[in-house]
Amino acid sequence: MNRIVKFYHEMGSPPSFYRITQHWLMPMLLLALGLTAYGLIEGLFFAPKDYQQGDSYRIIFVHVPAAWMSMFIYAIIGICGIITFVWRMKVAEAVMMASVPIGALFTAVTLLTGMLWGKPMWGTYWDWDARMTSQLILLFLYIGVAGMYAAYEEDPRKAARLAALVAIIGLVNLPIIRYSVYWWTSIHQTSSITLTGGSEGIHSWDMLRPLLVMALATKFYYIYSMLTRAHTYLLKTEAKKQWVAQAVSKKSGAKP
Amino acid sequence: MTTLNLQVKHVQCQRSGEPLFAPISLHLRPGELAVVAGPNGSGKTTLMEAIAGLGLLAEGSIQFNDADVDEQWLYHSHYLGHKLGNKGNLTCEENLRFVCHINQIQATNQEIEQVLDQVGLSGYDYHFASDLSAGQKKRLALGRLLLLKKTYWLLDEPFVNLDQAGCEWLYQTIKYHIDHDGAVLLTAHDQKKIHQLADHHVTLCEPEEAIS
Amino acid sequence: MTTLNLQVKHVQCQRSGEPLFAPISLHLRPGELAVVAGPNGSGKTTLMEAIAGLGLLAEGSIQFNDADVDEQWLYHSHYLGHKLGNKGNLTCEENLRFVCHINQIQATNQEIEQVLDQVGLSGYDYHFASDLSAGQKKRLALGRLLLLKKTYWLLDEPFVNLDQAGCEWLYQTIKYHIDHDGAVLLTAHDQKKIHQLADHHVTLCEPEEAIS
Amino acid sequence: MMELFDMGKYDFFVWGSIGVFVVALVLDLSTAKSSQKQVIKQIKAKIRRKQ
Amino acid sequence: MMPFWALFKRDVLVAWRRKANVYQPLVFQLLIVTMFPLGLGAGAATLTKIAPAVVWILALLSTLITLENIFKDDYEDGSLAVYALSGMNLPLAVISKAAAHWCTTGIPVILFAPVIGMLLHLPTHAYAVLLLSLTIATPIFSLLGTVGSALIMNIKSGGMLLSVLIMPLLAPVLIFGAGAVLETALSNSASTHLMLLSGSLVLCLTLAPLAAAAAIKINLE
Amino acid sequence: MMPFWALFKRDVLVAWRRKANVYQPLVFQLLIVTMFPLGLGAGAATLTKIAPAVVWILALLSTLITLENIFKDDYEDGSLAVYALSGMNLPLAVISKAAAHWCTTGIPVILFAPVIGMLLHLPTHAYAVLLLSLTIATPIFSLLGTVGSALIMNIKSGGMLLSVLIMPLLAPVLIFGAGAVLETALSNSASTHLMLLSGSLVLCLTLAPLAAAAAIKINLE
Ligand code: HEM
Ligand SMILES: Nc1ncnc2c1ncn2[C@@H]1O[C@H](COP(=O)(O)OP(=O)(O)OP(=O)(O)O)[C@@H](O)[C@H]1O
Ligand SMILES: Nc1ncnc2c1ncn2[C@@H]1O[C@H](COP(=O)(O)OP(=O)(O)OP(=O)(O)O)[C@@H](O)[C@H]1O
Ligand SMILES: [Mg+2]
Ligand SMILES: [Mg+2]
Repeated sequence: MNRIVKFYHEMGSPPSFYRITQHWLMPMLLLALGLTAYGLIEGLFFAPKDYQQGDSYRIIFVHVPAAWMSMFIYAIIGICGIITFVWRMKVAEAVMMASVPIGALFTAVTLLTGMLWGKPMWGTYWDWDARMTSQLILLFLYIGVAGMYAAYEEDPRKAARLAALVAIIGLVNLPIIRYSVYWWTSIHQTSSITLTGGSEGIHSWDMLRPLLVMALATKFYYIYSMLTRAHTYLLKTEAKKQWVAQAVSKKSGAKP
Repeated sequence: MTTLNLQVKHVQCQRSGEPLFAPISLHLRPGELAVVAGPNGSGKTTLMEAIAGLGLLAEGSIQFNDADVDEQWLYHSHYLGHKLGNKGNLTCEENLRFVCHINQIQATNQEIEQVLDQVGLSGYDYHFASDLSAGQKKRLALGRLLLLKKTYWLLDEPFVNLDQAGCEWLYQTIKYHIDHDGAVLLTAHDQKKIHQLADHHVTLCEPEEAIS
Repeated sequence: MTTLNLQVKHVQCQRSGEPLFAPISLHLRPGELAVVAGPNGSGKTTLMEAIAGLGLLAEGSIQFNDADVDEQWLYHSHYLGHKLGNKGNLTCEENLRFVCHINQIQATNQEIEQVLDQVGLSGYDYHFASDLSAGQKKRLALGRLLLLKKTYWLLDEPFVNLDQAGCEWLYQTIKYHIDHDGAVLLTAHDQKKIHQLADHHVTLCEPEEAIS
Repeated sequence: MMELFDMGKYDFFVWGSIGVFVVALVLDLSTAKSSQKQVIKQIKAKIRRKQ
Repeated sequence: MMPFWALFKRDVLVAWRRKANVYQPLVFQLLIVTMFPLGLGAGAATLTKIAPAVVWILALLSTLITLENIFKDDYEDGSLAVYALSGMNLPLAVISKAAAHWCTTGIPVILFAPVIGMLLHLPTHAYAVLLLSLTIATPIFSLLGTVGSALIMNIKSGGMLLSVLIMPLLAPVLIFGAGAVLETALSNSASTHLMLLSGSLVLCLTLAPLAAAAAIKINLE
Repeated sequence: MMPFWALFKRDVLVAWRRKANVYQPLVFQLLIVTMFPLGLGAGAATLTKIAPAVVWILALLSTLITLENIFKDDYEDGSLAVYALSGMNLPLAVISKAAAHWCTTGIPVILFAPVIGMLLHLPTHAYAVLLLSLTIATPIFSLLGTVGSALIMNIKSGGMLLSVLIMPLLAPVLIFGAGAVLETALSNSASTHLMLLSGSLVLCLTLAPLAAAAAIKINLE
């Protein structure tokens, strides 16, 4: 129990956060790359064909992990936003701002791959379906948080707190959007094809396995990329502190 | 009334991550005048704003009546900065009246007229604040001080744009305020008289790291 | 070069239909300094803007080289008013460079750096103009005068917001400009030294109708 | 070999999606790395200036 | 007079002084609404179908444009500091600003909606619900507007950022509001939509002032 | 460097510094475009019909919002006086401002139009004409924008007034432009519309700078 408390406190202070997580980077990246390679190869070449959709269903192996990540990351941003706002914790601030670009990227990937999937399935790249619409709005939430921060970039403390506020507002609003959008199209459903068609296609473990592997891979990648950015963020905003100087000089020692 | 005192302890402000001046301390009590001096860009405005509650401190603390600054401090102080805070498309009279209401102070028409008289804007009651000259805008903002009767006045370059008579008037007003248990913290370039009147001189100089 | 002279003849300006001051006349030649004085709201800014070409006259005429003011006048004069004319999200250096280009003046990097040095902004080359202090903004605007080397300078309260060293520097600069065949028309409250230097004193007083 | 990559008649869409995914990750990786490098460079310059 | 009313009165007065503020959102709506048939080059049939949505979207757009200045003007001339540093309760100040904004833009928009509806051949029986839904929704716009405006007040040209920030918040409102009108136009019951809309209003009334006050505090620090 | 290029370069730089200025009109379009289906209650059939009009109106609206500041910013910080009193040719300055505005808003809007078109299910064969018509029309927006912005530069909150002033001028542009896209979508020839659009451009190129310069002169006097 004590060890957990101690770990928690250490993760709260920028220098020890930096020191501890530094060692996680490489394993995360390797895991991410390895699992991605495995998942994609298996998914693209060895998983059986879907009896309805043929090979086009293979898009699922990038689409769904990205979709899951897009929501997962926003939840993290919202939680970190609350911590930043209430307790003014530097590390939470760093994690929040570091997660924004990756989250936005995964959201964009979901949208784009979904569009690429929509063309063969429904004959159109885009339809105003509940999931797509709410995903698009999620992208706006990401852009809002990032834009808020960027607008005040000269004053990082203010920027982070305002961005946190925006993230919290988004967190409150996200379920409302999801719900209302589903509700909106379920009343006026005009498109006869729904997204669930694909998920019913997944019966066999051979299809599911690569999907789960890809989901894991994206999680690891997220941790890697988020930590890298969080480190950058901490170095930048704490530039005057002693530990930054040490950390930076150590970095140069590693790469002469 | 307990004595209202303001304690500024080892305060430093920063801009774009760099501290602007060496830490300063100041203990201001009613009846005293403090003048902040320093060349252009030394951080006077930044400091004044921080004290007024419009900015954060990089180091040190500001205490009012031995507690961290809070509503009490807002209740007893008024800040007048480079941005004057007049609403352009309200008339002078409406501007002053609004300030009274928002501070929950009762002011009769006569009192407001009297204040306008004092700041040299008699006859401008129904003139829009945006249509005043630079000096007149300043005078209107100074009128707020007279109406609100707060103890602490925080004035950032209050003499700027005023004509000679105006400067003299402001000098006398500040003097009167101090003599009647008010306290004033101001910045001013090139106003010898007010510097002579001051009880405290705060001079902002380069932070030490830069010197060593 | 023919002598460039500015003749202001029986000029009156008005605001909301009322003349602001009794007609004034002034004959300004290179090598001379004229100071416009008057209390707050007497119409100094209005007059300066009219002379600069930013306003209309109610009465009288302004002639440059015995012709009505036109491009010639714009070519030889520079006006610096209450609005300084810096672009907030350009850096100091970019602001000055833009002014050069727009006036078709060649200026090397070195010259611009030199000007920034002179106005006390060395090291602020890549600072955004919006992030300067009040006095520094004024200094940046004054930098334009040094770069453009126009004959006529029209300055509306140029000493405002400058610190003591800045005022002294500006005084010397104006003196130097006059001594080198420049002409300056300025307004200033409470700057005795510059008033003593002046060749012409223009004092704005109430228009006569109001007196009689 | 070719039919492995063929994906029925859906090659454009499948490979397009994979491409989008990979490009996105590479983009993310490179921007994260480059911004870190830049910040470290700046801090080093500052430290050198102080010395 | 209490600070709340003082602020409210001042804001209404300021808006009234520049009458433009009050009538120009309406002109703006009128202009876009005339552009629609021009751009569509179509007859009444299409118009009627899209009328509920277009009336609603126009009301939203024309308010959206006015939101930026709720706090920005006050910040820029320094009068925000005058009342924020007067020690008055900030969430209360926010409600006062929102109320003033609603009186000067929301009410005109509501009153003008039937005109727009008529130009777009909105079925007659839908007017009552149109007015009702707008009456519930325009205060929401104003309240969310204070949040957005407080967030962006010291950004030059923050209008666009504001739209991005509050659009996700407005999406449910639009769905419920336009949905209500649409259902009525199709002769269905709109009560669920209206209930949800009222729920949103209650939520906004409680949360928006707090959020906006927090944003103001951060911005003034 | 000539004053013309100096002014152009400065404006582009200023816009670039606040990148928001460049990308946010696009986000704004995206926002409004999502509002339509949200309000309409979906269904691709209706969207396709209104797509040509909506794409065009959006391009126009998102430019409209940026027009106000073409001269206003410069007027407010006094830098307009700096270049207007430098003796440079005013109509030329206007063209330079319009060119900079077009580069920073017109071009992004053109490039983004296909995305919007796709979201609204614009028929594929209409894209070419959509791009062509926008390429001709966006400079017209910028040019007319300079006129409007010069007229309202010293009015606080003149944005709406500006819309009112230049909307009548833009109406023909809209009719020709959206008409061209509509005709193409209906598989008719759009050449007459495009011709008329080009004619408008030529007219604007010759007259707008003169009008804007006159307005500036009056406002500065
Ligand atoms: C731009 C268009 C699209 C977007 C924005 C989108 C978005 C999403 C999102 C957000 C999820 C995660 C849902 C959740 O876990 O709750 C998801 C899952 C999924 N999507 Fe898409 N999608 C799009 C197009 C498509 C298309 C065209 C198909 C196939 C016909 C498809 C098939 C799936 C499947 C099978 C899942 C996993 C099902 C599940 O976990 O419930 N998507 N999509
Ligand atoms: N918004 C800002 N962002 C970054 N730096 C700023 C900002 N405002 C001011 N500065 C810098 O902070 C320093 C202090 O500015 P401040 O306005 O406090 O000076 P000041 O002492 O009031 O000067 P003055 O006598 O000219 O009014 C200056 O060097 C200025 O360049
Ligand atoms: N936009 C305006 N509309 C109407 N009246 C105005 C306007 N601007 C100024 N005035 C009035 O014109 C008179 C002269 O103003 P002006 O700005 O020229 O004075 P000034 O001499 O420059 O004063 P100061 O010393 O305060 O700068 C003042 O009484 C003022 O109230
Ligand atoms: Mg200052
Ligand atoms: Mg003046």
